[in-house]
Amino acid sequence: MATVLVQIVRGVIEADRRLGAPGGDRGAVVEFQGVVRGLEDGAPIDGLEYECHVEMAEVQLRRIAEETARFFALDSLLVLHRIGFVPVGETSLYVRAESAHRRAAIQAVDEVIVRLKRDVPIWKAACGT
Amino acid sequence: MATVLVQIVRGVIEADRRLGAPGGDRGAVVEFQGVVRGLEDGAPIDGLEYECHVEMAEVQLRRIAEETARFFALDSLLVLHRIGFVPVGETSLYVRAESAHRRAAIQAVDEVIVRLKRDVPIWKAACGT
Amino acid sequence: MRVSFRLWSVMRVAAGTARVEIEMPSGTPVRDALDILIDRYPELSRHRSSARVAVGTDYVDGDRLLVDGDEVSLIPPVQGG
Amino acid sequence: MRVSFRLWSVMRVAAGTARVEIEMPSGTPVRDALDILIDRYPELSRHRSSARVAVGTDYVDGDRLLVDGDEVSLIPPVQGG
Repeated sequence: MATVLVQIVRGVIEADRRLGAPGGDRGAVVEFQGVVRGLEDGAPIDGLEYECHVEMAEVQLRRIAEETARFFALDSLLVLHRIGFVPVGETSLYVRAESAHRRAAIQAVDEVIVRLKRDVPIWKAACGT
Repeated sequence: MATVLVQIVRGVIEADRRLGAPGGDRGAVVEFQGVVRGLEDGAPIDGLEYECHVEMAEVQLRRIAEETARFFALDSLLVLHRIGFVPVGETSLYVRAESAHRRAAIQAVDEVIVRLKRDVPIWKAACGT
Repeated sequence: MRVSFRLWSVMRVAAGTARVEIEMPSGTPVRDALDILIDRYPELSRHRSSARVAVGTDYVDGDRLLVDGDEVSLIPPVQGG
Repeated sequence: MRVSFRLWSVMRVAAGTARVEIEMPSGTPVRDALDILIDRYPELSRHRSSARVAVGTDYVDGDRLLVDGDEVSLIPPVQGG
């Protein structure tokens, strides 16, 4: 059984690099960070304000993560999404997958993000300069 | 122009999390770690001994990294391969790509690894218990 | 019964409120409940076709019959990541 | 001319040495140089079809003409990652 952890967080995301049972069979660790970019629709911004239906987002995200971890037979999957104000250059989304094999970990990270962007109730608004 | 750094290293890989110009346009950071697994061909091992034609490996790896960074329009690409003895559970390969967009960074990481596994003169031998 | 609507993002901004409570007959289908909401907040109508609906923490379709105390979220296209 | 061969991994183990120096006529093509090497180290022959050849830091094909001082690496299938 994969270790699956999802969390909607306020404040800076500190990537938990210790996730996953030591001595597990992982041969591949893939980490993704989504970072707030300095331009939104071509205009410079200070950051993004993320709005979130937290209870629903956690349920949806957990379902996505559990299904993805099972499908790709991962050792572990961690998904953190920051909400509230996120300044330019800071991480809004952090995903980490551990697996025996590279392709499974890479595809799992991509799949989680695709589904998150489709179904998890989070919205953003640019905060101008 | 992307920041491209490749290195064949001896000793523990400390992921350089500060790579990439601050204030760059990166919106996605993807990191891959290849970790030595506890079983090789079904038998438990202590680790792997990596042999490497270092001069050639650095040239080949640099070419792969530069071509990949250009093709995927990355902001930065870092590739570190550890050689010598790497104990089970430690990282033998670390790849980090920074890009404006997620898919480019993910595909670039995969592409670098595929080409590294095809062309970079590195070999491994299991070290038994 | 009392149905509690939660409005998010552009729909919250359009309506000028994040929560709306409306009395309606027990067993009202979601699609009829939205008609009632939009009668009250016509500025939501242009978002209706792009929004999905959730009851509690799950997406539902328009046939779903509401019961007393249901919390109905209107979910415009999400933008996480 | 003097050609320096470097043997790696299973080929190094098979030959029992990592380096071999052989005198041969200047301009010898890579494929003929390998014939000469394998005459000397017949235990390398079973690896020949799966090995690639590099001169210096670049892969070359069998037509490449060698010059004095070339360093020729025999590269069995690589296993990095």
